[in-house]
Amino acid sequence: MIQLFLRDVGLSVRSGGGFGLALIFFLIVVTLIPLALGPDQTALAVVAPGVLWLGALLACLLSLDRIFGLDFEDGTLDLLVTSPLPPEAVYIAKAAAHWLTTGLPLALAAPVLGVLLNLDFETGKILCLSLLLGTPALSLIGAFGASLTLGVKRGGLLLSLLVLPLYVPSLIFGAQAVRLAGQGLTYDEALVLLSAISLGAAAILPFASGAALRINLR
Amino acid sequence: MMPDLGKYALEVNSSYVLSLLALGVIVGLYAKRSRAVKRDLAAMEAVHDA
Amino acid sequence: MGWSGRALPWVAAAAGLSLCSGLIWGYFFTPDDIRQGSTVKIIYLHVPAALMAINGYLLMFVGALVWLIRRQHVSVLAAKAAAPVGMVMTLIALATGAIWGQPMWGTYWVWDPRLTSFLILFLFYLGYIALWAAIENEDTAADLTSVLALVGAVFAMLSRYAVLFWNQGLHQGTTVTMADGAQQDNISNVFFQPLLLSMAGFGLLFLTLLLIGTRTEVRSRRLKVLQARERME
Amino acid sequence: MLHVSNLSVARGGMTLLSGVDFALNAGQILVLRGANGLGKTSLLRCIAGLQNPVDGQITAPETVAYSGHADGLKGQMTVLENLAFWSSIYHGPSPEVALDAYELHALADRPAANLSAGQKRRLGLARMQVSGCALWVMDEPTVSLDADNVALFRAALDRHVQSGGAAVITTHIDLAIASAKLLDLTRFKARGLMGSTAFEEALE
Repeated sequence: MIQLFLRDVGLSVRSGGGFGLALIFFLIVVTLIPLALGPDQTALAVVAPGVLWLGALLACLLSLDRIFGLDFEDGTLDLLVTSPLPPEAVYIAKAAAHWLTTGLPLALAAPVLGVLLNLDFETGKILCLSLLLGTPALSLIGAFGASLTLGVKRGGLLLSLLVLPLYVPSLIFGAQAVRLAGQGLTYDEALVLLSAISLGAAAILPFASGAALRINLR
Repeated sequence: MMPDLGKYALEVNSSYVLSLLALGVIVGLYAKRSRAVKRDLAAMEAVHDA
Repeated sequence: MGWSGRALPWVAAAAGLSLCSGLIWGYFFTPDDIRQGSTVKIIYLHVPAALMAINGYLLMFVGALVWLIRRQHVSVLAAKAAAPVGMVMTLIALATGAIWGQPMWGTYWVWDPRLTSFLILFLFYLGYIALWAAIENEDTAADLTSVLALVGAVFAMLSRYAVLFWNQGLHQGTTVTMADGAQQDNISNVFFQPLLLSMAGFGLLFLTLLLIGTRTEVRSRRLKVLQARERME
Repeated sequence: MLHVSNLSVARGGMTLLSGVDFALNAGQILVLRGANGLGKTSLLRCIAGLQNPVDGQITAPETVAYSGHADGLKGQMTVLENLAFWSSIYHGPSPEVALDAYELHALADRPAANLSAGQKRRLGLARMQVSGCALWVMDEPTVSLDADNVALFRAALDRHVQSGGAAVITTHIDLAIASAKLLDLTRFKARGLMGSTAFEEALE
């Protein structure tokens, strides 16, 4: 399982692996927002938490179909499922690799990009923290969606349709925490609930996804 | 016969029209597909039994 | 297939009767509310549709669960047949809610928790139906959509609470309490009786469509088997 | 080692083979023959546990080494890295043995993307060696291999069965393996029998 995780991380960092694309997308979204909303600094600071969370979420969505798609196409997934590794472990390794190569860089980049949207440093820290706690759920849910749409040709759009409604709770709690922090209110409850979703997803989704993988390869 | 709906007549009537339309469409679609499948299956079974 | 075929005309007749009488009663023969004026008549559509929207998803959840555990084809086909009906119910609830909101709140749409949850529920229905349509192999589609329905139900509940947390809302509390006797305090009998009738109407209509849809799905699966057999020979 | 009894195999809801019976002991090779579309691949996927049979029983070791139409190689990784990855997944023997068996030493540090079709296939077959599994389940293993490389494969297969292993292979060309048992699947072809009887019951 650790080997699979390391291999996936390695593959995504190598050329053609798509590492960094999510970050570049995130940067572009954050650049476009002021162009659409106007350069007013106070207005930008108001929408910054939501925009940054939404940008990170969409950036995360971009690379989801690669989680299982590439391995499905070249037959690796068949071999992984027949190996001693259970499909649940395959799912966990792949979701973890996706988080390390997408969620973590996004969380670390968000406060820096927040400067562009006039987000103050203290709130930026909470943004980073909320993304660190929330992006695991995004990777886990996304990998689950990817395991459902494995056999579907050009399933990218369908994958978004399935995954985005599942992202709603994480988005609400994550963006809410940053918004509350920006207003100087307590945000602990939102962060706790955000982590609860990540933990809950890590507890339930491996089984759902393992089942989906078995069904898809049948 | 029509009840006096006061100043909200448009709201109430459009709600009823839209809802009944939506229900009509879904009932129509279900009935149409049911008939089509029933007919195709009957044709297929007739060929098979013969 | 046997009993459902015999029951279908009766259920359909009961559905038509109770729906028509409930709505006619509600539309023509109920007084206006003091505060809401005639817009109160929208509840005879809004509340039953909202109820069936949620029950529809619940039904899909149960159907999916029975299929995954007991491998009963009929249950997953019932879930498949229920989805479009549930989606239309959600749409009706949303549309009537928005129309009612315009005079009451001064705007068609507010990001109120209850409205938002219904919008999210609508997205869940869409996803379920889209997944059914996208997968060619019927048994694979049945399995995967069932897994989605189970996980979706958990996340739909989560969204409900998340949305409450996010905005405390404008929507009035649930008008109809189901507990016996309690309804007198909440809503007077003048409104309650036709509402009950139209709720029964919506429920029976849902059941009718569910029976028709499930029978169609069963027939369509049988048709596919026969077609495949023909290709083999 | 492998025992298959009264097995029915379906693909896409249609039963292709029924009543398949055979047994395989350690040290044996079984070659399955049959026309295209007969259900050879589906049968192998059932044995490998990738697919559920419609009916019947399979007794097989807990993990088997499976090789399908695709080799499951990562183009960005070198030959050695590919083998090392699978070796670690299976907790199998080191890649050295496999490199020897298929004369891949010269290619060890080359990215798999730069290999020819035959070389990729050899790498795919070498993966079976690092799995350390006793039972090999192989679907058309010799596709895109030339005569010399088929000889390498035959030698590797011989060594595998002599050390107590076994293999099930499908092929539509003659592999000329003297020790192999041959089984023609044509006689198990399902006639007019379909899966999903559940709908007929539901219609009653």
